[in-house]
Amino acid sequence: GCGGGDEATTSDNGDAATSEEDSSGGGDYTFEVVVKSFQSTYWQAAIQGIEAAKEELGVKVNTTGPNAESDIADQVNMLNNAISQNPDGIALAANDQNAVLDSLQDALDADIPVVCFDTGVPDAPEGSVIATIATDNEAAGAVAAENMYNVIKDTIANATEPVRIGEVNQDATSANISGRGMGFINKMKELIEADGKTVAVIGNQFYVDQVENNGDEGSADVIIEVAVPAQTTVELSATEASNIMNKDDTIAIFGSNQVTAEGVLTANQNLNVLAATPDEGIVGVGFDAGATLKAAVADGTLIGAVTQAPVDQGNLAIHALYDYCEGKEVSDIPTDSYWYDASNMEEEDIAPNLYD
Amino acid sequence: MGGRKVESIKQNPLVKKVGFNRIVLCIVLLLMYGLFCALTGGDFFGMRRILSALNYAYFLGFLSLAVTFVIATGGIDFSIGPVMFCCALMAGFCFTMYGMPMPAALLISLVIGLAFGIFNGYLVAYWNVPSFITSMASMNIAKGLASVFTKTQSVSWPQSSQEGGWFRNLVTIEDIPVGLIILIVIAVVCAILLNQTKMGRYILSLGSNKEAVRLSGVNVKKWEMSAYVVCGLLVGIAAIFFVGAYSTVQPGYGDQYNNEAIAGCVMGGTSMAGGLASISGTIIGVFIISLLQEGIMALGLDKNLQLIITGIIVIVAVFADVVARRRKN
Amino acid sequence: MANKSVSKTAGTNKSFIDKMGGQQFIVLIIVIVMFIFFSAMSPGFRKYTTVVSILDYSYYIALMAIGVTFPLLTGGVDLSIGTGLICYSLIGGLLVRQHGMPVAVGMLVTILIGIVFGIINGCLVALMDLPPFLATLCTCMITRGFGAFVVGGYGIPWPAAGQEGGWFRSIFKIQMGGQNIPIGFLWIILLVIIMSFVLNHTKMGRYTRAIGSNKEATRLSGVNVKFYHIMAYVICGLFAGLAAIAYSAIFATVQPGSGAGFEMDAIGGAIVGGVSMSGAVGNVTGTLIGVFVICLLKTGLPFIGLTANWQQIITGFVLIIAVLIDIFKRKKESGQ
Amino acid sequence: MGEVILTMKGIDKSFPGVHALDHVDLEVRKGEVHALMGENGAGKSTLMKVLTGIYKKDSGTITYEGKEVEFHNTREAQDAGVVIVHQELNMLGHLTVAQNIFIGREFKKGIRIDDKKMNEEAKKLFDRMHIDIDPKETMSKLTVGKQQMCEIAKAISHKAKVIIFDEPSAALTESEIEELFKIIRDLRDQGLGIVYISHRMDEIKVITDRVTVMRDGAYVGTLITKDCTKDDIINMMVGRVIYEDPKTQNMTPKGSPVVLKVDHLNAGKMVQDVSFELHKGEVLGFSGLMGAGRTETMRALFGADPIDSGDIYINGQKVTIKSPQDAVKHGIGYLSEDRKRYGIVVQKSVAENTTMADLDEFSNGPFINKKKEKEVANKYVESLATKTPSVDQLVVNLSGGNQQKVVIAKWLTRNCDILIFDEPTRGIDVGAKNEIYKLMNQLAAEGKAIIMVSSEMTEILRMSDRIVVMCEGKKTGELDISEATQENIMNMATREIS
Ligand SMILES: Nc1ncnc2c1ncn2[C@@H]1O[C@H](COP(=O)(O)OP(=O)(O)OP(=O)(O)O)[C@@H](O)[C@H]1O
Ligand SMILES: Nc1ncnc2c1ncn2[C@@H]1O[C@H](COP(=O)(O)OP(=O)(O)OP(=O)(O)O)[C@@H](O)[C@H]1O
Ligand SMILES: [Mg+2]
Ligand SMILES: [Mg+2]
Repeated sequence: GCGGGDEATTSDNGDAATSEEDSSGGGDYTFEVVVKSFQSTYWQAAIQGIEAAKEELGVKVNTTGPNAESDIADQVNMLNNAISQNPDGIALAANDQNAVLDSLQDALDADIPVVCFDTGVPDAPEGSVIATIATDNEAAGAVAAENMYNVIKDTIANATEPVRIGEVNQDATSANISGRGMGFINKMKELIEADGKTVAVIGNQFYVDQVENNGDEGSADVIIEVAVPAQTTVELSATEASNIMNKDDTIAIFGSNQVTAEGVLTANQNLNVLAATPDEGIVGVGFDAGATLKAAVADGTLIGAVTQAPVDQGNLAIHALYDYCEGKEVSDIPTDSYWYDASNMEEEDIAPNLYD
Repeated sequence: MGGRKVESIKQNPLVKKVGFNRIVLCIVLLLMYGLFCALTGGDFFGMRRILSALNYAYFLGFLSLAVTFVIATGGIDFSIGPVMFCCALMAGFCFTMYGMPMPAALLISLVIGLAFGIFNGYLVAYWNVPSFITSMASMNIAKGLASVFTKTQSVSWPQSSQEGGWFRNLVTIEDIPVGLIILIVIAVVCAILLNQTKMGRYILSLGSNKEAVRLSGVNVKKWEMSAYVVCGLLVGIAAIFFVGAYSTVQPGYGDQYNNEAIAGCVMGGTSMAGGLASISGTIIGVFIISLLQEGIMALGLDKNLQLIITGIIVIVAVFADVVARRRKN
Repeated sequence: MANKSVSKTAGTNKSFIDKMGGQQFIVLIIVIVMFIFFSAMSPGFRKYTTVVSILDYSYYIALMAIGVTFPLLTGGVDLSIGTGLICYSLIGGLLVRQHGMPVAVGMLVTILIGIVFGIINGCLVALMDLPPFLATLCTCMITRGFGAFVVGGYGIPWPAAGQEGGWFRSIFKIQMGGQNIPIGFLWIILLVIIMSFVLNHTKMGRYTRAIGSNKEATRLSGVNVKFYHIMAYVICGLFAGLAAIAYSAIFATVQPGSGAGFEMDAIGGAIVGGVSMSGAVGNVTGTLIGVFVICLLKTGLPFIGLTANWQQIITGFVLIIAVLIDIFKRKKESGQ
Repeated sequence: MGEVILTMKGIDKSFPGVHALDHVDLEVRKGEVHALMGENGAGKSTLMKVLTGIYKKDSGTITYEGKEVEFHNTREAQDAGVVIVHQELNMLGHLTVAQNIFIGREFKKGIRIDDKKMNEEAKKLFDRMHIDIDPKETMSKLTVGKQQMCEIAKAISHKAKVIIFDEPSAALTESEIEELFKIIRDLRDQGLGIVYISHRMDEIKVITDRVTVMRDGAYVGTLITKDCTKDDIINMMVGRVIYEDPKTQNMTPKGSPVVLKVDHLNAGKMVQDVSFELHKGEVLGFSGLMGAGRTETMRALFGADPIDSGDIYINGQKVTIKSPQDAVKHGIGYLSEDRKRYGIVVQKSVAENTTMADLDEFSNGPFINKKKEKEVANKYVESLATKTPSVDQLVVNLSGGNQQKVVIAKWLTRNCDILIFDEPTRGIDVGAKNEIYKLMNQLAAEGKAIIMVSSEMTEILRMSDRIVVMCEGKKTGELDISEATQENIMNMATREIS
């Protein structure tokens, strides 16, 4: 092993070349990691996991990522660059499932195993992706819906006028976000309809189109309004959240990732409508963690949020690559997502995934 | 009249023809390549890296050429990046969702680019809207239009193996950089357009003094607009090469390429004040930027460094030009 | 761009004060009409909280716009304010978050870095004679890269309200009797008054305009043109620093890599408010009114039930229309 | 004349390709008006720019008040008492008159600029100069002449010991020139040294005490004005005598057809009901004071400004002219009075400017035939004696007069039948003037019809076959050259004012 590799992220290429030769002897591997970006602290947590695995296994890891999750072309370049370093394996969190296909083919041709984490690449060339380590986003969205429904159930049941539930999604392009968004919508719809009310989903066309048996906006008891900002920026997410939270009939809102959940909180700074129950105001649910979100959950501004396991994901990705290099069998690992609120934030299996 | 002593400036004919500034840029380009080769221990050497750098150079090259025409008129266009994305998104959506044949999709990309060019050009030339405002407006319109059209979905153009994937042959066939040939050919056409034709002469002249050209009986509005139209068409082409290299475009973005495109153009000696433009300079400038981007990545350095270094190089390049001109006067 | 403005000799037979006041007036009416329209269209829009929201989101744009008015008046421009804002805020926030400095120090550093980049821009333009468009385009790239580079690419959350150091968020908004009072707006008004004074009654302002009107003539009059030219960018940098603080105070997290495009909102606001891109013409009051057009479009359109994408399209057209009204008005005037 | 206050000795200055100053000497005494004469491009402006620190000299010495000095910028020169009124107007169009005059040395009240006091001081200054300008007026709203007076007022308001006037009269009316001369005499009597640059021979005799002549960047000699004749000076300037007398009779061939008829033309408030006819082979002079609306009439006729009403006939055919394009199509060429703004494309070469109006003629399809372009440009450089290293030289690097020649070449290339020359010799030296006069006569003889707008009476009298006089946007008279005198023209030009 290369010992306490504090400087793993900047390991230089001369070393990489030598370690490559060594690698036939086993043990001393070099892996390239390409993340979506470093923008949200989520990735900081993932990298923590990677660092931990690196120390544990004594391998070398280079981590790169574009400036923003929207810089698809940059990420493709980085991935291609990673391939041309000829590492022993690549861990990839793809910003776009299609843009990386050609590169994955190249990796396959160069016999470089790829592990996808955080996000899968469903159409990847046969054999290029050896394992996918990702949250089941549909399920995670559903978790958020269930927990929210518990709180707003009575209000919906008793309502005489239609009520509104908001959802702010960062985009309509990434599989993660849309999976989560649809998971939430479908679960919420299912729960409400099970209680004999009707639901209409309105807002962003992409999400609305995917809803089966969508109700009519005019007659529905519950309206689920989906907003997508024009760009993935903090201020535009906040504007969209503000708009929904400003409506009188809104009883709950869900921000489906860190940026949009923070958008909900930003809007609330001004509106002051978030509350623990629909009677007092609007019930807010977030996703992911980060200092701002954690504080909001801890003080009850948000009734809770869903967190994924970025630390585990990073860790497992490196482990999977290592195992594969060691000739072991590897397979897909769905990682857990957890509901957390003020009461369980300190618990052992939750706390490590609540990064700042 | 008295016989004034008129000394002509002594200059090497080659230097005079190509331009000092461009020769320096070429040397910078080569030095950079050498430097990257050395720093990466030879890993940088070889076709693969060059091809990868070229991928970035194609679309950026067309964008830079496009904006060169507008800058030559003394205008500016901040909508090129978003319009490029708009072309790629709408044309791609026609292909993937509406099942249009690939040639039709490619054509649509050009047509959309052209439409934005006409829109910008008409407002600037005929209605005297400042080009900054027009481009700001069409930037918003391009983003919005593409998002509405695609329902905020990203669009992926077909892979080489898929149906319609043949269009990627425009970019590379095996390891032959077809795109480079196309880029060079179009650059030559642009250079001829700018330096050898009436259109180019009028574009450059009105960039320098529009009123004087108008009073010479020239239809300045038409020619000013034509610069934007050429720009739009080239942006449509850029869109094809973008998806040819990177497959996927996402609605709501594209502005990140504006600065690099303008930087490439200005680095090569095109003056922001209008009236002075160099196509060869633009192409070299674009190569420098894309080589830098590839090199920085190969060194495992932060992508952010590329932005910083590009910015500094442009400042140095333009400053050198300013100093050279100052010395002359 | 600057050289387009030289030698505007006789022949323009209308007073520029008329023109400027005229455009301000038109734009003010546009703001009011838009406000009435949105209010009529959407009940949500009529609420007090909506007004506060719009104000909240307008602070950073307004501050940038006030600052960028100065380079615009010299006939230049500053394209680096948007990415600069994020860069300054990231670095200031980093000191607070990672190095445990007090928030006040973080804010001070934020402003100082803004000023430093203002000086850099000013030197590039005034001392090195680079075209302002280009020089600030480069610093735009540089600040974007630099901010992300310093913080290592991670987003930086400034302390939230209620947390230690969260007091700074109440610079812009205080709560009283359950209602939010947008005191940030008072700061903006105060700054507009101060900068109006600076622009119209001090050497600084006089020379800023003079440089935009005819730089060479100003130089030949023995004015230290370089100094005042630099100062215009320094003021712009200072205001970008203030905008960075407003941004950090309003929004939860500052994301590296963002910020590109903010400058368009600010410059667009200034131009809609009557500031001329070729220099010398315009005023900060106009700028402020123009900013509200932009902000109403940005925050108002969602309220009438348009999705974000239609907003962008409409924003584009409204921008053109606002400028066209002015152009046609001027044409009519000069036709007489 | 008092003691020597300023001596420039052996001043040398080169620009790339041009040796602009070749060991030039100049000596100015207290209480004298010293004329600096020379053809266009002789280096007069350059010499003065070297003196005031705008250009850095290559060699030579400047002695001022007994000490050797070198000013690094105008500020230093101003502070030392050397002030210049530039040839090109240097004004800030967006600021007020008072703000312009005191730019760089504002009165202050705390950190506030004391605009009130500045307005008062400016008013006092104008009163002293006997001119009526409102200090609060925006500069760009003044006429060119008044702007020039403001420039002069600004120079005077410095506590100057040496004032340089670089062609101050080029933009002034006769009465304004009178005022200017009064002011200059006043300053001279106060013991200031004054350098006066002008191309107008008459003025030199009237106002100056000594004359220094330059030729081709070199010092030729210094004369006492009252001891020499006009011809002596011209001789020194160009090395030979050229002087022609006014025209006495209409040279247009009898019965030559009307090529242009303008009927009740109205355009804005500066062109009111203007009608005139222009014959083939005729030079039609347009006289009047500055601001009489002559330029506006020509711009409207040329389609540069919109026409409100009125008809234009060319060769008897009624035509619509909506843009300069239409005008050029109908064979009209327009040489504008402000060449920097409307005439030349400064960033382009001499050749490119020459063919600007007639590029179709030099193109095969969309492509430009550069060889042919250069040939023609060279032809005109020769025939107009344009001073330029080559036709590839950028026009921005030529002196004022030579720029004018390039613009003339542009219209000659186009081969228009009707040529409008608006102030064709503004700022052009005698030698070059003569060339242009010869050219105009030659063109008229070839059957071209020429309109010449000019503010110089001598020029009008010398060149025109007929004269149209305008005042305040209206045509106030039309004269045949045989009946024209300075007096009756001035009468018509001021008819409405007095
Ligand atoms: N900045 C410059 N760069 C290159 N050449 C210049 C520059 N300024 C002046 N020259 C050249 O120097 C010579 C002297 O020019 P200058 O302007 O001093 O002439 P002048 O005597 O004032 O003429 P005019 O009567 O036309 O104003 C000319 O040939 C001119 O082309
Ligand atoms: N009353 C006025 N108000 C505003 N501007 C005026 C007025 N009179 C004249 N001007 C401006 O002053 C300039 C000189 O006027 P104009 O060109 O019409 O006069 P001209 O007879 O052609 O004289 P010249 O050609 O000698 O300047 C023009 O640009 C005109 O717009
Ligand atoms: Mg001169
Ligand atoms: Mg005139």
